[in-house]
Amino acid sequence: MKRYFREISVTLALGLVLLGLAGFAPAFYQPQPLLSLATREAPTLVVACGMVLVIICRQIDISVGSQFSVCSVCAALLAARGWPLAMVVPASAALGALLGAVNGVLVAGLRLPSIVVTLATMVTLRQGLNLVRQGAFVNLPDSVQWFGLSQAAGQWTLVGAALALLVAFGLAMRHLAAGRWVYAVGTDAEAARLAGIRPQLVTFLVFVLLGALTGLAATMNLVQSPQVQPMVGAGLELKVIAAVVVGGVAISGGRGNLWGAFAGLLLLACVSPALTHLHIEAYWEKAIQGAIILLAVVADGVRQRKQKF
Amino acid sequence: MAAASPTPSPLLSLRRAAKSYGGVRALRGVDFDLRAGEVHALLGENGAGKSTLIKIITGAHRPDAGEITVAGRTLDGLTPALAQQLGIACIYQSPALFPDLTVAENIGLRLEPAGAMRRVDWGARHRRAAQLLQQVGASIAPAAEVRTLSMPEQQLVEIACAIGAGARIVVMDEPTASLTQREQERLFTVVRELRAAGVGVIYISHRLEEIFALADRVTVLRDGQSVGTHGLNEVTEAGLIKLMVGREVAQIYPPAESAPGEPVLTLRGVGCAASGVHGVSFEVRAGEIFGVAGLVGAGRTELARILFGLTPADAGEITLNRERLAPRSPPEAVARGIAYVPEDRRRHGVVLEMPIAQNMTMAVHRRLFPGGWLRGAAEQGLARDFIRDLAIKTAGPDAPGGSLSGGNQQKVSLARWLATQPRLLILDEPTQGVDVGAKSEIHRIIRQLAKDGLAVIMISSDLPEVLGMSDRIGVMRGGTLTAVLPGGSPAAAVMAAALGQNERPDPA
Amino acid sequence: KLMITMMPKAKGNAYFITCKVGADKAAKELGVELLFDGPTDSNAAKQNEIVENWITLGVDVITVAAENKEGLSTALRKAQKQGIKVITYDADALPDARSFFVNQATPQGIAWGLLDEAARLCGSEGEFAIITATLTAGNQREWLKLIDERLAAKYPKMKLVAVRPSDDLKDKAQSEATALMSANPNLKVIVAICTPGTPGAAEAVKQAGKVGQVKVIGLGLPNENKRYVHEGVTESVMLWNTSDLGYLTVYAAVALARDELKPGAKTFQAGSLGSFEIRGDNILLGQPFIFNKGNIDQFDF
Amino acid sequence: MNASGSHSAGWKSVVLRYETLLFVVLVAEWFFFYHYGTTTNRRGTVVGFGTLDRQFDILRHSCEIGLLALALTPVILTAGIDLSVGSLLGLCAILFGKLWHDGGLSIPAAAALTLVAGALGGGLNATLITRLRLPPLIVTLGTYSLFRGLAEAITHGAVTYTDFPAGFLFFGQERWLGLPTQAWLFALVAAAIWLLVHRTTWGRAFRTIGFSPEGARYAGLPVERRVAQVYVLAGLIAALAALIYTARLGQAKADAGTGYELFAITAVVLGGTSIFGGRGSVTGTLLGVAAIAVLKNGLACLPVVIRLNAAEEMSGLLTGALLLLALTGSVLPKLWSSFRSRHRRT
Ligand SMILES: Nc1ncnc2c1ncn2[C@@H]1O[C@H](COP(=O)(O)OP(=O)(O)OP(=O)(O)O)[C@@H](O)[C@H]1O
Ligand SMILES: Nc1ncnc2c1ncn2[C@@H]1O[C@H](COP(=O)(O)OP(=O)(O)OP(=O)(O)O)[C@@H](O)[C@H]1O
Ligand SMILES: [Mg+2]
Ligand SMILES: [Mg+2]
Repeated sequence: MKRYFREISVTLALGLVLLGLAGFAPAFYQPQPLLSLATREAPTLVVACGMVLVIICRQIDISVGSQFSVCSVCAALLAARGWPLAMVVPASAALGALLGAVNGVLVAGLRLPSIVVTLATMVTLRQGLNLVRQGAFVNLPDSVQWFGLSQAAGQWTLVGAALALLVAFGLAMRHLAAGRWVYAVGTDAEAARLAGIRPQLVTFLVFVLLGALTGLAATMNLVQSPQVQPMVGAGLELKVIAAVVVGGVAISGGRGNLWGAFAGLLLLACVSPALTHLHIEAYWEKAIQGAIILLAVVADGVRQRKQKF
Repeated sequence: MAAASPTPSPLLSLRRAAKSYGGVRALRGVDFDLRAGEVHALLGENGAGKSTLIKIITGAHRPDAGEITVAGRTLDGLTPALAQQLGIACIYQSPALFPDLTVAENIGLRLEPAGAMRRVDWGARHRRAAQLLQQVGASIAPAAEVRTLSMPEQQLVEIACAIGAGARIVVMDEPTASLTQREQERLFTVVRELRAAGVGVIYISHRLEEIFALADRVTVLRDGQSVGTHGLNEVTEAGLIKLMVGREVAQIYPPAESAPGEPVLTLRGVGCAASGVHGVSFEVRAGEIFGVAGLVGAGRTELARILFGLTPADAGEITLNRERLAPRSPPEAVARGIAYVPEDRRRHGVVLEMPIAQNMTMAVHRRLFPGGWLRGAAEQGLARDFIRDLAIKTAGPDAPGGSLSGGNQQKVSLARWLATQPRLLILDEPTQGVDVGAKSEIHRIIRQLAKDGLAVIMISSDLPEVLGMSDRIGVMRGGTLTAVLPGGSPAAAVMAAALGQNERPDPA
Repeated sequence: KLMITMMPKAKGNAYFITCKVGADKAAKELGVELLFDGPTDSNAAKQNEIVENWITLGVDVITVAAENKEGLSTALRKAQKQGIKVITYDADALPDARSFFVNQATPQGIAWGLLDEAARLCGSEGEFAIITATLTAGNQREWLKLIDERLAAKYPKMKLVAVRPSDDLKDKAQSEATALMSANPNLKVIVAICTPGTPGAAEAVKQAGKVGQVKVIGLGLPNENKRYVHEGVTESVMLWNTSDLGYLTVYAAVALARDELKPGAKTFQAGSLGSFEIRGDNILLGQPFIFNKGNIDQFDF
Repeated sequence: MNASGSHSAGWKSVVLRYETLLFVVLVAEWFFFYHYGTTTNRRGTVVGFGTLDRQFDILRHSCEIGLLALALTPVILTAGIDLSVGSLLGLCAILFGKLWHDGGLSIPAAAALTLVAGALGGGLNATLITRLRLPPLIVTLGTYSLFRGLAEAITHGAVTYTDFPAGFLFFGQERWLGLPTQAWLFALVAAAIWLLVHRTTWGRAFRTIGFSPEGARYAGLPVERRVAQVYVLAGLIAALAALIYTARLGQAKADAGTGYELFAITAVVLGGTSIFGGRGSVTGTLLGVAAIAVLKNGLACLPVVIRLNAAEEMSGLLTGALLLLALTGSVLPKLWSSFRSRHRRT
């Protein structure tokens, strides 16, 4: 119980917000808009799954936004050339994995600090994309929309896929040896090495996995609209990291889980629609989001302080 | 070289092993072998290369030269994983555990097979952990997070891992350094059981009496070279010491000389709810060494942390030189003339990345650098003086603290606090992991300080040390001071107080 | 060879990319060199730096779409001091910081045009909402102000329920529109006053299954909106011919550099586009154009 | 050069070498752009990188990011990070504009209050980090949103404060004793930070905390106070940067300084300061700022790049690449020696 304090408190906070909305803005609960909201957040959730792994492994990746953009544009170009989606999706995931592998090699292979490495790749990828594409949009063929399914089916597919990934990763992190290795490496890489785990390999693989998930998420976003803007992933990294951290994944590695991150993501995702529903002016949004992040960590800090001394 | 047991081929042998760290030649061609069913002690001064040798055996470090043969197989690239497969288990000087994970998981990660896509059986993990912990006699919950355990408890977890691994070679690097008598006895039982089962045990310790009680053979290292392997029945304590340090060292405690003066520190009913300390009352006089004995977890370190302002007291009254003292932070305590040499020197005692000189001046910034401006010459001078006075083995004042061996790090930590010219010196396990030569050196220094009028509190789990050095002995149990005995009290009396009046020391 | 520069508010914006098409055409006809550079996101500080770059480079004319009236004016004045001619287009700077402003449409024309169209769609009563680019963008604020004034004066039964920013991102516009619809079930019209906002809002309406119930209008490029206009999600989009805007701007710039265009002139000849009216120091492109189901397929930009 | 800043003879020479290397790169970069980026325009005037005006512009443009990089150097030395400096710059610019324009205060009074506000903003970070022992990355991620959000909330995102008096704009747009005015302020702050980090016990404490916060606590150093001071200082400098920014652009708007924190961190790390704390120097940071500024402005002067309309993208790309190169370069010797030792054995 004590161990999962943070996950529980975030879930409670989420519950409170949802309850408040039920009281003051019951219109929030309409199936179709909620499904739309879920669909919009599904790609973010997929990226968050990968980010949880990376942060538990005591690393961070701030280049996911740029990776997302690069994958989106490349996947869109392929789709525009007439590639079937069945090939575009794996191609995008593979490209993402490749970009993740670059980070992985630099972080795990050369033992460079991940925050700086991914800062560098973030800038490099983003500017490289701008240089090559000069900000041009890509128009997508009709067949790409919703995987060529009907809209409702497409939305359910996306939300279902994201949730399935969440559950799969959540279970794997708890019940697969590989998942526990990520925790072990994040807690103490040297101890992991002495226990026969290969920390560098694990670190490399979590970056690759995050990249692949980002590539996948890019296609999940792609099918939602007839056009792709190259700035599509801008700011995604902060959104995902904030959600993961609010959900109780410790930035110092080794602690936290996917369920908390999920709750954190839902909490932050609710802010913007909640403001609209409560008729609060838009210019408060950033301040409120910042306050939520701070409140979440402050609550944790106060509790730990009390507990320790 | 009489063989203690007639086994022909060794379990493990090492030929001409060499290893350098940058410029430091830690090992220069050591031969070593271990037979099945023996306890082979490894002995040597601080920095002689013992830890390095075992890091090679466990695959944690690759040797620069030489070869390792395990069970007749010559190994080229030994890795921790391979070593584990070959049945080599190790209990490091500082436990290599995962602090954020539970005890059960720590044990599981070490013992379970390698497959990455294997399903984790949590129930089996917990059952196994509970059983192994029971085997080493530790009362630790398998579901507890390791970060909440004390250092010796963590060591017991390590031992449980080694036993669970069914290792044929078990390496123990100073396992008793922070254990008290009772745990030590339990550990010995475990080691003897291992030996009886045909396991080869490599045992490193600075406590000679342990080695004589436990080991079959001993290899002595000096300056990275082996100076001989002997059966324990062929050597005497004095002979071993001479082998180690290359000279004679008297292992007697320097006598108390001066009569204690005015009370310097007085505690009345001091407690701190958060750290579980309560109702501690005693006083320490100028020129007196006040020893604090007790079992692991008795609260001695917690008491020191209260006095140093790390966990401020919330009950009782402390006076220092007749003035009220209530330090809320270490800087306050330092300003009042309190010095604390902590027990965990790698984490707290020295900053490993910083030069020795900077480590030594860390607590005297105000005095040494008036106005906050650094003065390189003053710093270097101070460092050189201490390196000379405490005979610290190092390349120079600019060498990083991490390049020193454990014992020398301890001396740097001591130097830092001596530089503050404190009124009250608190030593927590001052000679833990320190070789005999350096140990008697440190004892001499402590005694000299007391003679100069300093009040000293010396916390130690080394019973002979407490008995030999202290003018008075405080015994702690369950977070409070249960008895204050005169110096030179019999060991049995101290143990009785530490265990509680009704209990008798467990003979096992 | 004359060196003319053109700075968009944001380089990747489709609106400005179309502008560049016209500008390139004009530059080729006139035999001048055209540099087209700007920030990748709307950012006054970066615009400043680029202008300073151009000053030291010694270009002949600088044309800019100012992200913000005041932010760029100091740098532009500096350029003028060094003998570089300055023209603004799309979004003006302070009058003393440039010679002419190529005005694509008066703010009034845009704001009132959109509001009147919205009023027509909802029968002059009921709720509507606005999606803007960013809260800080200068021209957007101006339009909003004009909309507010006319709303109070002319359409008392219409209610503006919310103004939400889209950060010039289509995805964000879509999220905002989704939330707007569920928060305001009686919403009748969404007006997007930035080009990414219109397709974003249309997509949201389509996904929410409220086609016909909620109407979308706004500024937008024909190509981005064709699909929605045909599906009946978007009623109409309003825009001037952006390609012509670029073309006209370059023609004016060259004329200014060659001393063919002087303050006080009443008309201006721009190559194949013919004659334009000059009102004060504003060169007027003409009235905004409304694209709807009937005519949208005739345009390709 | 910085005897007290380095840790051992060997280590000192490494820093020296890295900084020297960076300096050489900087000089080479400068001459490259001087050669290829200076041209004569149609009117016969020399234009481009080689002009004095251009050099002054480089100085002018790098002052704000340079100040933030200076502010971040002590922070990163303590193994902390401050993502909120860019947002705080924006908030301070808005506060300054509001105090002066709406509050009717004189420019000096408004500026003084803005500095106080900056220190308070830093103080919020400091309180959360030291009192509650929260990781700086997260705290400042929160205040990154919060400060920017407050700036937007105060102005409703819309108000832009302008028409500042010439006497104030002097600090951002004019020259004093031959150099851009703000360059003098920058030099002053740089000198102060250099002394603080390399010549005082404060700087020593920052490093100690960076290497081992627990070790520093047990050594009796006032860890909390020092860490708090570092963040307050960062807030103060961010406020100063806000004033200079406002004076340079002549306007205060809620989006001021967006993304500056990343440039500043890049400069600090490029300058050889370890993100893990303890190691680094102010000289390195200054060189890092200069290397990025010269690269950015130099590229904007290269005819080839100008014709590609890609100065912005190219400079971003090359900065990222340079950072990766510097990072990789710093570990190559270690990799090489471990590679060699592996091969010697077999
Ligand atoms: N990581 C390292 N880097 C540099 N030098 C090292 C390192 N580890 C050990 N050394 C040096 O190698 C030598 C041998 O050290 P080792 O730790 O093996 O000694 P030890 O016999 O275990 O001493 P102690 O009894 O104090 O633990 C010492 O001089 C030490 O300073
Ligand atoms: N927050 C806390 N609440 C309750 N008890 C605590 C807390 N922190 C530590 N303790 C307990 O206080 C006891 C004292 O631990 P301490 O480390 O001071 O013992 P010690 O006598 O110094 O032993 P040694 O130094 O040999 O490890 C331990 O049993 C520990 O578990
Ligand atoms: Mg050792
Ligand atoms: Mg203790």
